[in-house]
Amino acid sequence: MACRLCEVGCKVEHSEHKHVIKSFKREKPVARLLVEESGPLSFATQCRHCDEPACMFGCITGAITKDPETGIVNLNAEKCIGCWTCILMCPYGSITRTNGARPTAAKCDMCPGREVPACVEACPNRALVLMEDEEPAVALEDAA
Amino acid sequence: MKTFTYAIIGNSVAAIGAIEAIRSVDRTGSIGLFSDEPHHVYSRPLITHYLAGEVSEEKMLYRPPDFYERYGVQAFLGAQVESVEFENRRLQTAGGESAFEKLLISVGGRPIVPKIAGGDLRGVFTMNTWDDAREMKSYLPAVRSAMVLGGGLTGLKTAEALVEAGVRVTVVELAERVLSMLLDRRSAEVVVKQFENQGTRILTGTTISEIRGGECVESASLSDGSTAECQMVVLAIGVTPRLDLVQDTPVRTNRGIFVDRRMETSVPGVFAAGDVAEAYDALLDQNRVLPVLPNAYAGGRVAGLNMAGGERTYDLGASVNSTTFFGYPVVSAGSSAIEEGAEIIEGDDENGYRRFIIQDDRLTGFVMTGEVNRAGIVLDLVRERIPLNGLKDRLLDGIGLIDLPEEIRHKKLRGGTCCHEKH
Amino acid sequence: MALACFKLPEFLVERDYDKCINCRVCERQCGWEVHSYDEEVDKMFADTEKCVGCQRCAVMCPTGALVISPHPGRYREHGNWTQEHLRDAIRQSETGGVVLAGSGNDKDYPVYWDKLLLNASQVTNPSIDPLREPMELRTYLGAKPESIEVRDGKLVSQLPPQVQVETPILFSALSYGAISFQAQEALARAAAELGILYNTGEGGLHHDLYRYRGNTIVQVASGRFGVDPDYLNAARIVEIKIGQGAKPGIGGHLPGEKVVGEVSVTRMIPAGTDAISPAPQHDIYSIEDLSMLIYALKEATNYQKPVSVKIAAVHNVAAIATGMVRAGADIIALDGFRGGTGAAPKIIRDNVGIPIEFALAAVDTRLRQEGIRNRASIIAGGGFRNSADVIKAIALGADAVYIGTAALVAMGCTLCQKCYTGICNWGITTQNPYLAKRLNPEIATERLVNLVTGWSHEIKEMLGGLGVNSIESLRGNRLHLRGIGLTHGELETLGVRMVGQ
Amino acid sequence: MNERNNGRRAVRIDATGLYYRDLNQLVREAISGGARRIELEGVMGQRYIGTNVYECPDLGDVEIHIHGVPGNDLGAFLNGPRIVVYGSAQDGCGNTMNAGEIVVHGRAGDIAGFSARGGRILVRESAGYRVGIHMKEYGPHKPVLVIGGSTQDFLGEYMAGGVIIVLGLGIDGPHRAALVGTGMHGGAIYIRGEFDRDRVGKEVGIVDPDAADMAEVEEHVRAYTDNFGGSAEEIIAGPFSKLYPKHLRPYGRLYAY
Repeated sequence: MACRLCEVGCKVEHSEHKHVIKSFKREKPVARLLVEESGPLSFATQCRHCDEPACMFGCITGAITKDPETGIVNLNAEKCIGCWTCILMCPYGSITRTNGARPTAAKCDMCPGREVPACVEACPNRALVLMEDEEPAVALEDAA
Repeated sequence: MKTFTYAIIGNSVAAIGAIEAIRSVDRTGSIGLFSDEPHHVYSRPLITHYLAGEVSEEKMLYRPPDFYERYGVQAFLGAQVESVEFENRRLQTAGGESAFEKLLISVGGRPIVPKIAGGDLRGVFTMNTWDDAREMKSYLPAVRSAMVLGGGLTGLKTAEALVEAGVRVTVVELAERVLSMLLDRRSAEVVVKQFENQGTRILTGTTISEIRGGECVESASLSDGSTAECQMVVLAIGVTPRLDLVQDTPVRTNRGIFVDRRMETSVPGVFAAGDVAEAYDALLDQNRVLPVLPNAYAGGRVAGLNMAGGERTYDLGASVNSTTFFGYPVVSAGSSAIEEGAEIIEGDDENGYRRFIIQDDRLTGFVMTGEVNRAGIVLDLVRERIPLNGLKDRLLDGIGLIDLPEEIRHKKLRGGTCCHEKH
Repeated sequence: MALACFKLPEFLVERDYDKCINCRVCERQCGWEVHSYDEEVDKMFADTEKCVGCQRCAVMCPTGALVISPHPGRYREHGNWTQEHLRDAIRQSETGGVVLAGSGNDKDYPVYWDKLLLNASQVTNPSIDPLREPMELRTYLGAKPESIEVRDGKLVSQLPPQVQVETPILFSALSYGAISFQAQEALARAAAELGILYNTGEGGLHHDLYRYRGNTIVQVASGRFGVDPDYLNAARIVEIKIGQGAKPGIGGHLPGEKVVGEVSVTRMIPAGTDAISPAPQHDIYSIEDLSMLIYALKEATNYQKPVSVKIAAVHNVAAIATGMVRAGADIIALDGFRGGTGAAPKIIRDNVGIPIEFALAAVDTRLRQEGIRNRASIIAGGGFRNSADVIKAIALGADAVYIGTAALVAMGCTLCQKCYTGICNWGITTQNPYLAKRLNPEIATERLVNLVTGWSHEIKEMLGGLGVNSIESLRGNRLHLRGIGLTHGELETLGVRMVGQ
Repeated sequence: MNERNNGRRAVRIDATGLYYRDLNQLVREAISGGARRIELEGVMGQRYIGTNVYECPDLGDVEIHIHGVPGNDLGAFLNGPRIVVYGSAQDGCGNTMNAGEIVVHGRAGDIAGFSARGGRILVRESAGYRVGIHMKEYGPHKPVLVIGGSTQDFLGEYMAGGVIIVLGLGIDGPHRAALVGTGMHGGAIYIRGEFDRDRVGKEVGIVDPDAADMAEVEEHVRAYTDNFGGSAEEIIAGPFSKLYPKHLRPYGRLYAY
């Protein structure tokens, strides 16, 4: 429904302070998912944790890896040098750039350490649901 | 004599792509990897960043130090393969002979070194390997200014690295613009501007005619007659596939090693991928040598899957490039520099320059600078040959999944395979 | 520009800027466009005048930075001229129109449910623990015969059609058009899950809801929207709507703006036209005419379905009801003056009709007196707020109750009373797809099921306390009720004794 | 009782003294049994004829011929059959009908065609009060009501769609119905002959029909003369007036928001 609370939840989760007010006021956190809107249609898009992740194929530093156990495609910001090849490779437009002096690529990491990703938890309308063992780790409904 | 189920010559991205692919299917078949370089697999594009001092030694590694062990690879590093007997399925290194069932040649390319007077002086470098970068780095204390020959990607990234290392740099490019394979005139100007902002001169339409100095480089003369003082010359006019191993063998070559859609050479069981291969370009619908990292990985992966008994075809090959110059992003894809008979949509604002090339209502290539977020959605339009219909007007504003035709959008929202290889 | 009358905002929007993170969720969630972001000063602002107090923004704000409260600004206090009187008079002096309102009568009339108290067993008869022993809430709606014949343990008489519901709580008429498809779908799904019924109202039946036919009451009202043989036969019960508690005696106009897309398809009228339900049904000018329509509907449904007739609770409701029963109604639905609406002239909503408590008692009494109580079930509606209201209604003589507003509240309604505008920030009374999609039918279904389940549990507890194990045993048993603070006249009409007697 | 008529199975039912439910049940059974032409003899006041046959197959093919006087709500909720009455119809003829045709060789009572959603009603003579109230249309469903004579007051009130044609045949002087088309917000009423323009609702506009309008009128007038005789040309010669709704939303400005 395009409230974008998922983005807020994601930003906070991926901030230093992990506090909704402090994170926003002290940092410029970036959401790893994006709500797209066009008239009444809206949906959130984020990394599909593809079986064959083009971003990983394209990553020049080896910063992007796919965990064979969980299927999660991870991006190691420490290794990333910000060449944006992954952004060009991702057909879903699901990789973004962090703010700051040395921006790096950022993407959905399925919120390690959380039972339910922050975006799913933040969604007030169950438009975002976590689906286990399905091909896309996080599937989205139009909630139309 | 050891017999490997899979032998791989070369130790870069294509090789890793193959290894990871093989191991996703075959956990036991033996893999032997032969590389003339002594290093653990490292990221070749990072060598300029290494030179600039941005990237540490350990971050140069493309895969973790335990990679070979974890993937069950017997790695022969610093072991140059001297020859291959394709009929007998043998390969020779200085250390001995090995046999193989399937072979991948992913030896990459080597820099083209032009014949220039003074080209053998100390201070003349090429930029292709980690060792090249190391040598250059150790030479840097003697360098105040440098001249880079070649305004291609390697030349410019090297120039950028040298600037960041505190060196005054002049780039010399024979063509009328830099990055002429990737960019059009205006986007090339955008790039040049980034260099000029750093005080770097870029000279086009000229070349180095002579390098002067005693033992070491002291100056260089250009074909326009001018001379400039410099302590270093970097030759970066391009790379050419390393074909030594297949010269006069049954392996068919053209500009590179010719491979079919399965990445297999004319010799069954022998595959090639990466910068050495002349593989299929899905956008141009023809084979060509495309030394781009994502293609190397994808090609290596397809080769690996097929080596391990799979049936995959390579459809991801395309001219795609994303890089930054002094932090300013520049991406290009497809026929971005080709524009005959095409419709061009251009925009230039605070978000950067964008250019879209359209033929028969299909996007065939584009360039974006500055704001490049979601460029992958645009690339997918090119790859999937999606009819633009009303999308044309939206290109400059930035396309989201929501703008795509419903059927394609739904597929994307549900799907998650990402890669366009045909299953 | 002429001097505008002084229009006080109704609500105050207070933003704690220490907490506001400019995420703009409030801006996106407000269909009234109260909130806006000013880029120049990097701040959110609020246009208090537009606020209807629906609380959507306050609920959605991730930092709790918003408080919406009644506006502290007052016209000069006046015992006779309340704030509301002033506000309405000012609105009308600007527009010359009829003041509309949504939801039910919000005036301070006595609520008689709150003046009725239930009994409980002590010593002389045991109470029943519903957790241990079966407790029957199942109810059958429809006419019951004078007598039945049982032979060899088998019922041999042919019963009029009966509709079984698992608990005597039904969702009252809420038409698609007045509410969003999502909201109606949730009602239908919840009804199916609960084994009860929902009511289409006079809005036709959307094709996607035909699958809930086993839980559907369809309405035939003066506009006859969406009424065709398929519609009639998709129902368990066909209800003729004569009147509605919130607007007795008048019809309804679904404004053309709401007759869009699927609403127009479902009502079977062109998009953009007003859907006008005339005040009377022009084929019903008498009890005889009503009978004609009742039997026309029975004919059209081959006597398979009970026909209900719904009227607003009005002064001589008992006499009307006996006529309805004699005209062949299998179910009498009574809607009290506190019943909700999507849109009604406020003056009518607040001043016409009588409380359901009296209407119900009067009708039940009269039907008993005339010996025809068995010939129709009674469904009472109009402002039921909790399970105590429900159980008291059943003790007063209802077979089941209709809940509307309570169901809407379960789905998120905060009673801002702006249903008639078509803007509903909670996605309930709107056809704007952007707003309607806020209501996820899956969530709304769960909440409706929870509400009715919770009430049903409470009813079982209260029944157990009364020492009865079936809702059947309570129906019309006014001895279980006592009145408090009521006059003799009120007690007499309600047919209950005073507390302590 | 069964016979073949024009190659279709015909059934004759004597309705004399039958309770309406029993009569309607017989009709239903006959149609379900394959009858396509039902002749009802001795009909006297039985209601809802044609109402309960909704689920019989191929209703579009069915004809019910009524000899006598059918009762109220003839063809209420009718959904396909053709009903021909050799006599007059009472109140509620074609109430909320959906599809089919009712042909009345006589008069019709009050509220003929009330809330009709489709189909056609042809009345040879006049009809009563509140005729065609709240007729509506949607998509291909467009009800048509043709009255040969005139009607009483409230003709076409709240009309939301469809066509009413009042031919004024055999009446003495102008049409006398008052409050014609009050609240009308869709459809069209065609009146042949004189009437007092002050007696139509204020939401109604009056114009001369154009060629397309007259083509529509002609189609139904021909149906009328095909059934009842007379000269279509003479009738079409008019003069006709067309009553139309001035607004789709007659009460759009009634409220203070």
